[in-house]
Amino acid sequence: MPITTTRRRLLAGSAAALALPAFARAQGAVKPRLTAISQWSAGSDGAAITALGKKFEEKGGVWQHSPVPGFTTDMMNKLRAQIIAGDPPACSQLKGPEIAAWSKIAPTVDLDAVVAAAGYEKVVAPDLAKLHKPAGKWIALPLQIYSTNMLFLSKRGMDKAKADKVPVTWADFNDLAEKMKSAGMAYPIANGGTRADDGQKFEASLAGISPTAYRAACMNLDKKALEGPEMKAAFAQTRKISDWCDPNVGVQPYATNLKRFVDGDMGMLIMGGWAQGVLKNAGFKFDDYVITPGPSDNGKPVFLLNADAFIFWQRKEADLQAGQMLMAQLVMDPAIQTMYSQITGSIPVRTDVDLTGAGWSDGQRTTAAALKNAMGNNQAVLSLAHNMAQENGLTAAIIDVITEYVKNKTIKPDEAVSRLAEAVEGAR
Amino acid sequence: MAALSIRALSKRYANLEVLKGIDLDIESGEFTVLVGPSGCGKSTLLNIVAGLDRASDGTIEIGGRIVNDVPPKDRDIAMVFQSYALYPSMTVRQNITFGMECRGVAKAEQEKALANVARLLQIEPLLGRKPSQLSGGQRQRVAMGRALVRDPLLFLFDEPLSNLDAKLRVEMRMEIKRLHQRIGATIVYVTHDQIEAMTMATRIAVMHRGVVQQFADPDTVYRYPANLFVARFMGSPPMNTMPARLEADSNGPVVVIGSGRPDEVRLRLQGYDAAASYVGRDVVLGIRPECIAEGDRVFSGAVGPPVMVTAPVELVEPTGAETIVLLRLGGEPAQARISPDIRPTPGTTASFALDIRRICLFDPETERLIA
Amino acid sequence: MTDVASTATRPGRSATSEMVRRLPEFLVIWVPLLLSAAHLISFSIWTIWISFTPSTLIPVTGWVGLRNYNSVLASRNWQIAFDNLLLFGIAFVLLSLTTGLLLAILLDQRIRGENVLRTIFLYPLAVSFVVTGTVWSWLLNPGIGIEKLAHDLGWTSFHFDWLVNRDMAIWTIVIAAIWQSSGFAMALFLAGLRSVDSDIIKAAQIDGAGPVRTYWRVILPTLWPITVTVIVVQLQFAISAFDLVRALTNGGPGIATQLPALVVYDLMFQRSQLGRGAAAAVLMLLILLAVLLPYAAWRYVRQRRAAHA
Amino acid sequence: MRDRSFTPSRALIYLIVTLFAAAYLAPLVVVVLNSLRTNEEIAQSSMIGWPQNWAFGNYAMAWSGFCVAETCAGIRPYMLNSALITIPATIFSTLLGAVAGYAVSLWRFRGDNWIYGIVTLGLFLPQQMRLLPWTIVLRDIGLINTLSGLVLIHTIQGLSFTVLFCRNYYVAIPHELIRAARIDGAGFFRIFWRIILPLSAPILIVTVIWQFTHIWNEFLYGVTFTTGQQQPVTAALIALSTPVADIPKQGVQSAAVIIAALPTLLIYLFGGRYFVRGLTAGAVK
Repeated sequence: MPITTTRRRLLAGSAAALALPAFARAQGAVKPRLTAISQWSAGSDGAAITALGKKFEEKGGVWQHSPVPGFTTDMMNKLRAQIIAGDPPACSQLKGPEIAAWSKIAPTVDLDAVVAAAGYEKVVAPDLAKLHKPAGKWIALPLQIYSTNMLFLSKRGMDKAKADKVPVTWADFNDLAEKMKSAGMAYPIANGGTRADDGQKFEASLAGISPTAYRAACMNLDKKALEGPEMKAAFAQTRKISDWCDPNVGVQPYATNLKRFVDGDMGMLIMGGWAQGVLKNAGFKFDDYVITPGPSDNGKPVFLLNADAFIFWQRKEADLQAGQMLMAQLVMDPAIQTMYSQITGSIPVRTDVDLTGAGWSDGQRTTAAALKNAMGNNQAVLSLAHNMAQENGLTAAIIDVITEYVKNKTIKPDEAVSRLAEAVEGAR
Repeated sequence: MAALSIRALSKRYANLEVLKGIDLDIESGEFTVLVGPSGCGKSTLLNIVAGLDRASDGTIEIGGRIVNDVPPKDRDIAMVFQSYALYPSMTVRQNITFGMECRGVAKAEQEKALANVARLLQIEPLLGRKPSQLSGGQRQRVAMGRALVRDPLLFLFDEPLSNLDAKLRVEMRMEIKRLHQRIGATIVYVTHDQIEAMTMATRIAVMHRGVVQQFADPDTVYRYPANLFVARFMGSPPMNTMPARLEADSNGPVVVIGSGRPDEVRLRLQGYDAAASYVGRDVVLGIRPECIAEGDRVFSGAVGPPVMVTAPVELVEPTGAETIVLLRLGGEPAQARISPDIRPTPGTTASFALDIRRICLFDPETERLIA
Repeated sequence: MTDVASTATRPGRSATSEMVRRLPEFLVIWVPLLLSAAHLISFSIWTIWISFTPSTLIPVTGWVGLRNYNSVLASRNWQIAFDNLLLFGIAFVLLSLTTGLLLAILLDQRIRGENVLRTIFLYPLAVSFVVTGTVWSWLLNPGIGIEKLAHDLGWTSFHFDWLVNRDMAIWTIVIAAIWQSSGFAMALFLAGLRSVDSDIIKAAQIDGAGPVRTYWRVILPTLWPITVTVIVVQLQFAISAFDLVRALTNGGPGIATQLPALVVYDLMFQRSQLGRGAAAAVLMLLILLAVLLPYAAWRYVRQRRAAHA
Repeated sequence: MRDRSFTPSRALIYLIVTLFAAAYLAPLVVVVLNSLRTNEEIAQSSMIGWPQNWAFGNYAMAWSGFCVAETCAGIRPYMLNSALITIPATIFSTLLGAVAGYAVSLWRFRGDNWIYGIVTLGLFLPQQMRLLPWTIVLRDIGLINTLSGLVLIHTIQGLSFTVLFCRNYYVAIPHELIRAARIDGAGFFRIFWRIILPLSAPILIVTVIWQFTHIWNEFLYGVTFTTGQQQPVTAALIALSTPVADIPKQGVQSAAVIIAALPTLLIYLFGGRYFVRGLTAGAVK
């Protein structure tokens, strides 16, 4: 059966390739149409993609979005089914190294021309850009950026603990947490207990301790780095964080704790910028909390990069091709990125967007500044917990170890380090 | 012309042979009863005749036509089942007309046939009811009605009375027999009840282990059972059978029960010429209970004084209409059927009259009737 | 019973037209049955084949021998899943069996409102596993569920945190699964109890047996065939439990409540390791066979015995 | 043992039964109560509580208000999709299963035991394992992203259950009934239609209930093999229940759960009595 898949794919691919020169003409001749698959169905994600669709329609396009509610896996099942059926969507949500992996199973659109026309390459972080042009050509476009290790501080929580200094290093962080605890907060940290959340606790710890070690261990899977002393320290820090979390949260997401966080029953939250969108939707105000880059022991911000992106699949229909070009232009458009990020709480991919306007929050400005700063210091790294650093199989194997460690306090950091190395070996 | 001819019919399931070369010829208008203990193959035979089961070998002719490959509906037969097999979801009327509906008989004709049958069986008031609202006897009638309405060449009955209580069974037995006399249909009737066989049949086929043991009219089957199996199966109580020895003196053959014992019984036989070759050998003696009676009984048509024996009485069973006595003849147990008002005392001896004209002798090896 | 098919296939002039006439019934019988059987066989063979290939995102050809099996068997996820399956399978089957039986016996006491009660015990069957998992995750979560309620009502020493306790979390799945499916066992047992010959109950009473002894010695032994059916149905539920676990604990806390079906799905679709996922699926099939073959043998022996009797 | 007089032991029986009933009802009660509480109220206290302000708006929101991406039509359109998948698939799998079960039980034919055994094994084949093969099959017959494709899947997979239960039910029907009908001249279909089907109500109720609830509640195939506006109601429920970027909306979610479960709950409410009866007839053989 795979053999026929391949043949069909090749046929479809060559047909699309032949059609390429007709692009410009086609765009003018037909009404652009876009079929898209994403898992963004609810909350600010749903609202943002809906707004994007509206813009697409304003430009005269036909917007055909299929949200796949549920887990990312369900979205990928859908995508896989469409690809196997020889009917991939014109464009679909996909991120990180998965872009490279998936681009091997079906032909993608070469976006180099349109990216060059928009001058996009110059305004995108190089590490990020690399993920979207796995074979040297742009086939996918990042849309928005989050840092997964932003530190949210509850204003009321800070008041309760009589603290006014924003923690910079892990030592500061640990002191503040203890202070909050002695001020009567049973659980000073408002993180949840999902797999990704546990992964974030660890990656924030390691990257904060040493971005170099993080890069070597989590991004390059360097065997020595994986067994290095920073790993052990990171696990120890992770244990501290999880000890300050409410054990009753189980596998619930952090959002369950947001009200306690705002009320000052919990003081801190290590989370991506998307929590701003959630807080906003829940009716909380921006001045209920402060956002700052996550703890970094060298004092300079570390940015754990998480970017959502669209990958473009080759289609031979002229209207879909026109739609893809329109979509690509929209995704790279600063105005669109502004609109999108203002809904979701992310920051734009483009580093040249001005965030001083009224639509932006302090948190977003802080995040954008942190990104710039981190890029300058080579401290912008790719998030492991959110599938930016490794392919899903490896990520899942690593997160298995981390989440088990977080939930099982009898596992010693030493043991966790060796288990992690084993898991990486086993999954490779 | 034979209504039904069965030739060399056999049926095997995997490694089990249930019918072994059956040959039967049934004349038009006959009421044939296939009787035998359960597992003898009689129901299988009936199903093969009906076309509900296939023969492994042999042929079946109905009305002169070989029907081996003819589906049941085209064999011109009707069948009444043990459980009646009334369609539970249909009314009596629909049950009876279903076959005509399947054959596409016109509505008016269906009504006419239904009316006839309903009148014949007196089930007019039941036509609108469902089978579950009928009593056992009523269901039985409806099942017969369903068969009758087809007016077939051959009726097949598969133990149709065995689900009825004793009283109803006797009534229905008579009714079926009356029906047969009235419409003169050809009937093949399967039962394990030898009384039904005796009372209804014009000919009985006694079956055992997939073989027809005897095929004859009821009197012949009763008086001259072809072998020990038939002798013991037919009749209630069955024929007394006991080991004996055939001897001869100058006056002819003498059969001795309990030879050599002080109470041995010696019976002189008359007209048993066929038994001559068995003189000096062991035989099995068969005598019907009604041929052993109280001492002063005179058997009808008997000439001369009756043969008398004195025998110990072990058990007495009065049934009202007669008294069954368990006694010992030359040490062998035997049942006697005596007048109801005579009650010998168990543990004593009494004298009995024997009707030695109706004694049967069987070969102990082949179990076949000698004379 | 009659061998109809062979009647029709006997050679001869009329046999052909007979075949044509009976074509519709052959189509209606065979097409669905063959489609169903063919999809099961071909899907199984396909999965077995994939388990020997290096497939990742999509199926590809190639041969890697037992590599996928070795890696699945060596993974902690599978080991934990297998241990959990043993515990969950045994605990769930036994408890749902006893719960179902207890409910059936109680309902069998000619109590008032039996219809209402029976519906109450049956309705969880109507609810999807996803909903069951979500709702029980609310109730069992100590922060927002029963424990919170008890604390709010002033019973502050009340402690029920199984859902977030990695040693006990598997039992929350047992609880939710029993809630969902013990009605099925109850229904079967109840009907079984009702079909017990009332004469033998009278006989037991005349023999002087009390209610407990009557149930234990006389009635329950007649339910044995039903019990086996319930066990098999519940076991297959336990082995293929997926939606419920995914919604209730999603395999957590940590990976404490992994189950084979979860591992299969995770490998195949989440981790894009189709070959390993297929290997795990084949291992799951083997576990199923280990349960089903003895059952099939038992049925076979029983039928043979019944045929001879 | 089965008397109706009121004794201490009977009081105990009532007590135990009541406790069990309460435990079984508790989740439903909690969901119903939550469907009448506002999201904020739930977030502030716990999942279990009496509504302070009756939030009937949750139902309007769930039925036709909340958004799945661009589509803000509540679960209403998805209910229709589920019905369009569930009803035909239930009818087809039940009817075909009844015919096949009737054929297997009452008209023995060569290989029947084998094929019956294989088909019933399908009950045990894990769902996840069949996802990719079905993708390939649907692609090859051109039914991917159509409701017909899902109807086909559920019909074929459903046969495992319907054939098993119908067959077990039909083996108890006296063979003489079939023989009588054959002598009457009825063929395969006429016997099925006129004699077997009218007797099948108990088992058909079981298979209809079973198939309906299973197909209605199915999620994995539903989201994988449909697109956008065709998705079944389970997809809309999931959209509400796993918010990646939203606070939990347990009030609306509870209302949606109630609405989505209503068809299956009603089926059990009205068919439950027959379900028990037919289940026994079909299962214990």
